[in-house]
Amino acid sequence: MTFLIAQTEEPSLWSPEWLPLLPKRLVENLLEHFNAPEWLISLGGTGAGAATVLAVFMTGFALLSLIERKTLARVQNRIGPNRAGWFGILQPVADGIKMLTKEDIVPAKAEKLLHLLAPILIVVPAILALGVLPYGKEWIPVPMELGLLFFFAVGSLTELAVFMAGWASGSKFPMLGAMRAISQMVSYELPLVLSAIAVIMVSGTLSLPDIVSQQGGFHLGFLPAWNILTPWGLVGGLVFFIASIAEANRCPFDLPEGESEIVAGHMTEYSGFKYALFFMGEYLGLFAISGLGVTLFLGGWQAPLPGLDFVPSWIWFFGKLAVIIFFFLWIRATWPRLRMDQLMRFGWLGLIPLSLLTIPAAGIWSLLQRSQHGLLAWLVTVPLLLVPFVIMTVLFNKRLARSNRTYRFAES
Amino acid sequence: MNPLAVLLTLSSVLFALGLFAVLTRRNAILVLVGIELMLNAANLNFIGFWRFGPPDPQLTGPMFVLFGIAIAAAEAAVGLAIILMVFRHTRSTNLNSSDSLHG
Amino acid sequence: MIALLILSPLILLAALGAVWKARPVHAALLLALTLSLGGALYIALGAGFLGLVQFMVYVGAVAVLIVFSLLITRPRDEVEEIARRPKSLLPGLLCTLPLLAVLLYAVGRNVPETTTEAVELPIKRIGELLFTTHAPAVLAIAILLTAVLLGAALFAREPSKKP
Amino acid sequence: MKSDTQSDPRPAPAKSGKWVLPGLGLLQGLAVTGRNLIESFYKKERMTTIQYPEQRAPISPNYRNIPFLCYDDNPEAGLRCTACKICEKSCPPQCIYIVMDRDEHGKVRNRPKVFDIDSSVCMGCGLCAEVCPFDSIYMDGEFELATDDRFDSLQLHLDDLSKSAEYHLQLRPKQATEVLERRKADAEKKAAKAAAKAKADAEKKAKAEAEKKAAAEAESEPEAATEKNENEAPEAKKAEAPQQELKAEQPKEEGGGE
Repeated sequence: MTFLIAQTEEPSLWSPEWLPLLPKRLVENLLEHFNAPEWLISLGGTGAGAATVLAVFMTGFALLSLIERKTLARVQNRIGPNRAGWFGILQPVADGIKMLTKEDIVPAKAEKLLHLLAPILIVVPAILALGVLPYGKEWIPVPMELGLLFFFAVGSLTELAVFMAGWASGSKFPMLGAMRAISQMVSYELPLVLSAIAVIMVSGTLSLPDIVSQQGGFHLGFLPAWNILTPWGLVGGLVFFIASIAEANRCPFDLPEGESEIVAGHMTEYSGFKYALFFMGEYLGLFAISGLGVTLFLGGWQAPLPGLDFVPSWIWFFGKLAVIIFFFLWIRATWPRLRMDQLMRFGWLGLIPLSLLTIPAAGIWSLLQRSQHGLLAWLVTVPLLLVPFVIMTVLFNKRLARSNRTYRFAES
Repeated sequence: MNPLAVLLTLSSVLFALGLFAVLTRRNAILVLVGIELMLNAANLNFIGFWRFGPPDPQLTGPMFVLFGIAIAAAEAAVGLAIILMVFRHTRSTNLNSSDSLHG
Repeated sequence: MIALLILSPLILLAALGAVWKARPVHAALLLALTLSLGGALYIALGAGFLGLVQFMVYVGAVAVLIVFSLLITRPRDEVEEIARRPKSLLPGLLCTLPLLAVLLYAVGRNVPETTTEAVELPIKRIGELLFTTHAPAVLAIAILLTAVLLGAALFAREPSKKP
Repeated sequence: MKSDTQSDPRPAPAKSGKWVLPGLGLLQGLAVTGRNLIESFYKKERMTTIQYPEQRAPISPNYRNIPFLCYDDNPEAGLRCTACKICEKSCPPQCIYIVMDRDEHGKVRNRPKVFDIDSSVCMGCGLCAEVCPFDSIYMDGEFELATDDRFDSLQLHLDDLSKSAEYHLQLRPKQATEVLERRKADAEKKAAKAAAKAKADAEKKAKAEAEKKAAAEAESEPEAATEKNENEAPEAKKAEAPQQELKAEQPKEEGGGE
């Protein structure tokens, strides 16, 4: 039983900061206890680490599906699911069982293999991306030097998976949904990557833990040094946040599976567990992309105020994650869906110029900051970002608001 | 088994397959698939020589692969745009059908 | 070394499928598989950065682009593709086999002895190289890519219906 | 097809020169839903959902679904329905089936022996309630009519249909009170009429006996005897009259009751 007793030199096994790593260290101690070979210990350790991340985000997925329905309900002044279990807490379990017991129909004209492969290929990248994010000072499941590049490389796999889902189902609606989804995801990946490039340029590294550690420290005593609190960071953060809504196919941009238009988009021909996989993929993708947003712009596990070191760092990460996901839900409860052309125009003419703008602004900002001209940095970057924004919105307003719609009335 | 030899045979077979695709495929887009295969085989060679060759501070191999990937992407984009225009004109991507210079 | 031995047959199989498969969309997807396995091979060979870039650029963008254009031009070509392939088999083989023979002979004859210790691609070094020695090349690539972006958009645009 | 593309008939949007921050409308929308979200936690009047099986919303008085038969005091005797079959004839989908009740030797007893309504056919139009002359059939407010089989339990029989007048009063207070008052008024009028009729019979009978007596006196019977039985006779007659009346009614009731 020695492996249960905390060793002296390492931090205690049960200290809150190291809590999420508990299963990993327990397994490693256990294997050491039975003096297993070195590679087996490391394998067991990473396995347990991966298991904790998966467990955390699976429960997160179940909870989020319930919380989403409850918040949407509360916004419409109704109560939301409260029948299954105490205050509806067993609703995800009920949904899970329903999804598992539903019959799994594969259409006759479908390509069997691709039809099965598509949902798997949607969930796998989301889970891979979750492994790279730094959740706490010590809790980094896979500390990679190329974390951010890995995130985007894996993230771009979902487009192919969506295509496979749409094309393999054989019928027209999924095909239309898939084409819409791909064109939306491709055109919104650009602002996503560009605003991330601004962060990379300022922090100089691709590895996410270093980006977060560079956002430590406090200006003027109470202002945390997060990227969102710099002018380019604010614009980049907003662009990143909007683009991540589009990447996750969430509400204002949920054209691909717009229920009212094309039944369920690329997910129409799926039922039973494969349909649940799609949802799991969507929610895990939501966790991953907002986790990345928190890491890049909201200072990952950095505490917001100076005196809060006793609080374990991963609580800050999940707190910020909860705030961002609440915004996702809030926006879903309020804003109507965009038309395809509005979506494209907003993406290409709105977000991409803005994110292109943040890169020079970030460059100038970091140069001036490094040469200790803090004030000058603010004076230069703010107008550099604001003036084009104003020009663009005035131009937009003039062209968009004024255009009268022409109606063609049916022959009487 | 010398790893570099394995790698080089792999890339040359890949290159041959790419060439075969370019020559036998009728659909213009699948000819592009063959071209991508050939480019990928070339990149593989560069990486192989950088990895198993003498250490090179100038990293010429990886540099070339980086530029190669960018060029391949640009080429694929322009190629597909042209194919789409030809398709809109002759209503089919069959290469044989677009053999006349006029019209 | 083991990774190389595992991955290369897979890559060959996927490439063969991409070349030989009758249905165009299957061929395109198998191309995506070949490219992603190629990316995995790069990572196995130590060039992690290039593997991920290849994965992102090829599988994320180029394969989707090819598949997309296949969708747009799909309706009549699917059947024709299967019908007309055997006729053009012989000339194709006639051209590629001698090339393959020459390449394999060259590879077989004199492969320099190789260093076997693991080499890791230093990313900071790539950054420096890109913007010092290769700066003009990077600018050229930038201009080229913007030109391609505009050109492709212009080409693919529906010709506006002139009154 | 000449498509006459008229321009938008509605007035063109006002040319507001003022520069408006593009995202302002979106933020106002968020503010509204945010307020809803927060207030729904502490403002009671916002949360109007009723947890159905536990709490039940009161149904409106003129909601109608499947008819029911009203009885006054006990389901057997007090059933108001006299099996006159007017509702059966007037029912548009013909979903009412009535069999008149006959006692052992075939005499009609105006009570229904069988009164079936096919609840799957009944469309709840309320015509039967309108045409019923005996205030017996009214529209019920019962809506939980789900059954586990498709045929038998959808046929509602006499005992399923008959419900007490109090239920009717509780279901539709206004209509029920009117009906009860009207019935009470009819009952009194009938009773008064019956009483008057009875009195008239009594007088007629008294007159007849008086003439008989007069004839008897004419045949010299002793005065005293006749006077005595005369004042007995009136009481007896009076006593007899109500009994006769009762007897007269009973047969009628027994006739109806069996």
